[in-house]
Amino acid sequence: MIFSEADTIFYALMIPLVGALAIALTGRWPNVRETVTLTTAVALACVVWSLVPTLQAGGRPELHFVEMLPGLKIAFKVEPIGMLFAALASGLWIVNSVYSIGYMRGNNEKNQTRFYVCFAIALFAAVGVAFSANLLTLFIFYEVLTISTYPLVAHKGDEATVKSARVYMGILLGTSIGLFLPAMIWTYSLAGTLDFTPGGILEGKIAEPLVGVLLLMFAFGIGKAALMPIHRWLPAAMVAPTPVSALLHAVAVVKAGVFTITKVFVYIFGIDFLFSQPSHRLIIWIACFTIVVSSFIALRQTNLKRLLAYSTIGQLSYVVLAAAVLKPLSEIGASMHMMAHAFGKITLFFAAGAIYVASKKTEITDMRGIGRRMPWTMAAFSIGALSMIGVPPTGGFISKWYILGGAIQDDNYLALATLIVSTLLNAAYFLPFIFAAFFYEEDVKPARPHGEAPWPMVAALTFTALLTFAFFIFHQPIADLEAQILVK
Amino acid sequence: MALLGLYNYFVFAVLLMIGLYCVLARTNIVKSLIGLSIFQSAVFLLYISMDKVDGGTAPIIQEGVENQVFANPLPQVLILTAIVVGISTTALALAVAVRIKEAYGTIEEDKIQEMDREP
Amino acid sequence: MTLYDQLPALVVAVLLFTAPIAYMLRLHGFPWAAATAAVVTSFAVACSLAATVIGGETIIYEMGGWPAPYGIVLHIDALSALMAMLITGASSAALIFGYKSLADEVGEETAPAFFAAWLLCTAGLVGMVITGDAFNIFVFMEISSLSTYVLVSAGPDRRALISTYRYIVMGTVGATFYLIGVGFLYMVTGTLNTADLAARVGQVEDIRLVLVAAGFVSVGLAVKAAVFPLHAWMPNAYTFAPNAVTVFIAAASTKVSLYVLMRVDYAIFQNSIANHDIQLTLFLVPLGVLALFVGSLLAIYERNLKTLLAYSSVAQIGYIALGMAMTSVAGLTGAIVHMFNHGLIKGGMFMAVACLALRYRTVNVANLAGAGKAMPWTMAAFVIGGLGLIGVPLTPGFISKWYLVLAALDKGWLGVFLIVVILVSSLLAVIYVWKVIEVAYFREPRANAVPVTQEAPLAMLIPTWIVVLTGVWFAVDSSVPVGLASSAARTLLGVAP
Amino acid sequence: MMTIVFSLFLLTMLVIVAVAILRTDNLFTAVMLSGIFSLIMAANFFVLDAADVALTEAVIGAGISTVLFLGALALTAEHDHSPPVGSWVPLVTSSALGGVIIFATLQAPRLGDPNAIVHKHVAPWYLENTPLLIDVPNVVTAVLASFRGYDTLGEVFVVFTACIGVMSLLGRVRPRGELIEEGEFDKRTDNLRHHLIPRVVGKMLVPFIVLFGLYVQFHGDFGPGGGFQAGALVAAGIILYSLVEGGARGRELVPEWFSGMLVALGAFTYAAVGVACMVMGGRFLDYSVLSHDPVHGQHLGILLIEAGVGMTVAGVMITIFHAFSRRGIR
Repeated sequence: MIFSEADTIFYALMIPLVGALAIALTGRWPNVRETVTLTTAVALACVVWSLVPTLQAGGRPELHFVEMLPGLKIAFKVEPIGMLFAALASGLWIVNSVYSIGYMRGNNEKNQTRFYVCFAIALFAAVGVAFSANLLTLFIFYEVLTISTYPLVAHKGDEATVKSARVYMGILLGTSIGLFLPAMIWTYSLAGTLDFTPGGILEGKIAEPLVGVLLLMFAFGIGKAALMPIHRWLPAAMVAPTPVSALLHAVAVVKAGVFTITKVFVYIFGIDFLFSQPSHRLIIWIACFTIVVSSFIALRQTNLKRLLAYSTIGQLSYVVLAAAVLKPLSEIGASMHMMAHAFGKITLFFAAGAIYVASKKTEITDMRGIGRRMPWTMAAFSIGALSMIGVPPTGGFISKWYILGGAIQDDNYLALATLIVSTLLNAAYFLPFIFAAFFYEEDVKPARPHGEAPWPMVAALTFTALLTFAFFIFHQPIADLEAQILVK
Repeated sequence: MALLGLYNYFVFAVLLMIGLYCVLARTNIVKSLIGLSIFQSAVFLLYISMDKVDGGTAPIIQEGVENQVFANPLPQVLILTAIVVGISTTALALAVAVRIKEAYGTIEEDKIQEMDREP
Repeated sequence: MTLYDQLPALVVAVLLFTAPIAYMLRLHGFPWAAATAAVVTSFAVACSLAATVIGGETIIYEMGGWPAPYGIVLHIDALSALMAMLITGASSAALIFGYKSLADEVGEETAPAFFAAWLLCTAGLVGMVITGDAFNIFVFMEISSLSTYVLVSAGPDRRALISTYRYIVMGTVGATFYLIGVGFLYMVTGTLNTADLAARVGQVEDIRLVLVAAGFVSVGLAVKAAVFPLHAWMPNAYTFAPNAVTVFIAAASTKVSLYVLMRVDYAIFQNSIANHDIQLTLFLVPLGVLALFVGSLLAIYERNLKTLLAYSSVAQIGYIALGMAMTSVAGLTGAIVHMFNHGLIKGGMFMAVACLALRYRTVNVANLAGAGKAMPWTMAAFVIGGLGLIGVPLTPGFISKWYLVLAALDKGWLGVFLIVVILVSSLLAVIYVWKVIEVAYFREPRANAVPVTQEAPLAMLIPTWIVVLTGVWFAVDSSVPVGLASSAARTLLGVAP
Repeated sequence: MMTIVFSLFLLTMLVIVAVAILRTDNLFTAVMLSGIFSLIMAANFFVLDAADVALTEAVIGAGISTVLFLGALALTAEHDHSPPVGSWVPLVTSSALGGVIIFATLQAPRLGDPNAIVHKHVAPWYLENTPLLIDVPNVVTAVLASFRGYDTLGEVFVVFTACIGVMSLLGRVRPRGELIEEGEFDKRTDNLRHHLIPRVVGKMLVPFIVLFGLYVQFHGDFGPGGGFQAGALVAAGIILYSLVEGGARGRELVPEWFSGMLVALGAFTYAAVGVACMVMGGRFLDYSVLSHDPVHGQHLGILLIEAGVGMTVAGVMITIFHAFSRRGIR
């Protein structure tokens, strides 16, 4: 290796920060700024991906930073789920940068420099969340992620966006300080440490009724996982420009929430300890409830981005459900679904953005026959939709397969029923739209006759569509990597 | 007879009540300041009534005079300081009162409140 | 007697020595220079004192060479060293920062008097913090209060006068209450030295006098510390004082009275009155909770930015009161650390407000629209301060919230209630901080507003950012404030360090 | 026994005067009554064997404070127009306060009870050690200047702050409207120029008052007196002269800048003595290092700081009086 693992983590964190600074400085020359963004994205991806071989070999690189509170350090330790999340986020950032250059130029949005700077800081926070070794470091980067995405959500700056950005900020900050912080401090006072240790740190330190309370505080405290009552911020965040929705609200921000929940279940509570506690069923009920209700709401949505938002809420709860089933297969399924959903949902959002840039249409009802005008975009959209439903050739099938396996291992009939019902509902709200787009006449004339969206956007969305297929074919090495979390 | 010995403290309490009432009830600034000075001088009475010893005199040690009982010097020192603190605060407050009269044209607090509320 | 042993006296002597000089020599710009030099030297001395006592020992310095109960003794332990550092640090930062904004607000004519008063205010506060004699605390409290009245009355607006008058009346009543309390304590124990008082109060048999003395001292100090119901004087005093003065008094002055309340309650009364901690909890918890909610709500509906921050200070003092009410080592540590952190956060925020006031000539939130673009650096400092109030990690507020919640956890149901209160009030803080951020960043400046295109002068921006970055530094590596605070908490509660 | 009767009478008089102050609407009478209040308080202190405090209260409470209030009254209003029926809140709070104190002091030691704790702990040490350590007859001055010298240092700086405050508030420049010229103000206030008797008697008295002030200054170690009382007496003399001869002549006698410098110099001397002790190897304000023999050092130290205190207090009172009297209104 050129430099030791600890340095890699340090560079992985420094690159986005230095990139953000460079972007801020080169604000006045758009072309230079764009190249800086791309180079940062590529550099980050290379550094992060270079860690994968050491992970597969079972290594756990560590980096210890300053001691913030007595006994609590800001420290980083890469483990399989973190590796997956970081690789996902950094990889897709490249694609997203290409896409957003096209989108921003196509829409000639104002103050783009602030957009790219906040994007880079958001990625810095996402990598920080992925690599954190204890709950305190994770909480710090979790908050940095919330605050750095606020300017992105409130990008347009008009009254409506500011109001929904206020909802976004209020819920996320409120739940994290209101529930996540006390839960973390309570865990610290119980366990004396907050480090992520395989097998959990709360073994035998907390009695039954309180386990449920702590579990719920974590589940609803981590607002980014968008479990049902705490989900309103996601549709509100749709006022943001599409690249933001695509990467952040499909990949980085929401995955950080679900990733944290998985880590809390696996490394704080510990799989066996939590499984022995009856109150973990609460989480399963909440997840199932969220999946079903969000799919119903998605059925009624006419705005394309809001439909995708509610579908994301449902898919996130898949991961939570998988994590909550606490069986080896479902744990792997949780990580796999994170990846599958990322590829699928980013394609869908890219397509929605392309349609908006090309035809300025946002409502599904007036998108009949758009397939003829934009074949590439709609093809990618259909592949993404199929991945959401879980049809074999796409990655979605693999992750649902693992989650179903886990559910059967635990013979948890509620989980099984929910998976089946929601697959049907997914099909119900995606397929009619795709069918109408390809086979119906165009009844609503677009603002001006248009073909495909600008080429960088089309290139990005076809690439991600291919990724869903690639995931279907090469899912085995990822599954083995994730299996490491099960061995004690 | 016993209660007579505590008469000083009762007067101290009454003076405090009068002083505080004058500060709180009266809206005229100068009147409140007079009340404030009464409030402060009541405390002097509390300290000095502590230093009296039966048959004692002022704590000045003359030669030749043997086994003379003296009053306790410590409260007197404290009250010397407190008196000068009292006069300093009153002087500063009066200077502020004069400036308020020039700025607002009145030294009645309620009128000043109304003048401030308009803009 | 090497210079090193003289340090405790030097920290006050330097300030008192320079005050008359600053008043006498009326050359242009000399008063400010003399004041800054004196305050910075005093800050250096305070830091070296903190270095010696961080381990937990205490320095006893006999004034005039007379032994403890008979002469006056300076008693410096971890808590007083931390407070001395905060006071002198805030004062030097505010002075260095305030050169331009004070030149703008305080004319050349009254400059010598103003800066002499500034020196005396710092000397008074530091004197209160390091002395070990109850009456001496009163004398230095009077010095600091009188000079604060002078500093506040120097404000350009005529309402500064009426708020100074109310501040004088409430301040004097508070100080006299404290004096009555000390009088009763003296009547019952015969001594004025705090350590001696602590030893002798336990053997007093007529307990009534001691209870009433504790009551008077606590109420008197609560008035000076602007604890909730007695805080009426504070918002106007902060709003209409000159901006640099607000920076200093917001960061330091109310905390000193809380320090004295803490030292009196824990050092003297804790082991002498029977169930003193229950009484303390009953006295402080309701006040703290009310301070948190009323302070935050008033801040939300406030239009003037400085009054908004003043009400937020009332709320933050509620946190400190809650910390003190928990009478446990973790609770006290949280309270002391929050005293230090709040000084840093509020100091930085008021500096940012002073920069805004210098350019916009007003601090009304409505016409600060578009400040985010016009003055990016100032607004960034303000936002970091705001996040500190909320308690977001990487800001000092997070560390104090961490300790307060940790302390509340082992207080059973009262603890759960306190946790809920602490966290709900941080959410209220989110609202009033975001109100300002939205106006500054997402609203276009009004047509008739004076167009501001220029950032604040560098001489003001650098100190602001130094204070903000020290805050972030102490948030990341909190070993110094937390070390001092926990060893202070242990000495106060008599637990072995 | 006699002290109890005297103090009973004086204390009741005190309460009656306080109630009278509270009830009167005319501010002028209120100020005069507060002067009488201080005088009775001084007499009370004298009955309670506190000679030094009686002298200070008489000079500062009755003398200076009344003059300041009158000066302020001349610049503000004559009458108190506060509404007669105030809300019940002040009544309740003050009676609650009074009740708490009476409840507490029922257990307090009786007046003059020799075995009260106050006379047992710290006080006897002062009475025994002053002849040995400082060898000054007046124990109060010894404690004030040396044992608790740090308190008195703080005290001098409180007075210094008051002077700074008044100067910064009522400084030379009046923001709105110019100062009416000296002569015109004096003519209008008709400064007793035509009242021959008070002018002649007043001018005769002034030198003796100032002389008595200086006597009190230097006699402070041996009998009741000291820096505070002396400074106030000298200031009272100068103020009497200004009242009799008119503000302009008073300012010629003791010009503004001189009294300002006096204040700063006095405070500076006190602090300088403290620092000198440190330089000469002792603790801050430890006078015994000032000369070869500790007792002489104490004498020298006390003399110096009493001079400093005297200068400051005199300077402050004169400056504040001039600040008020010079601030003529149209």
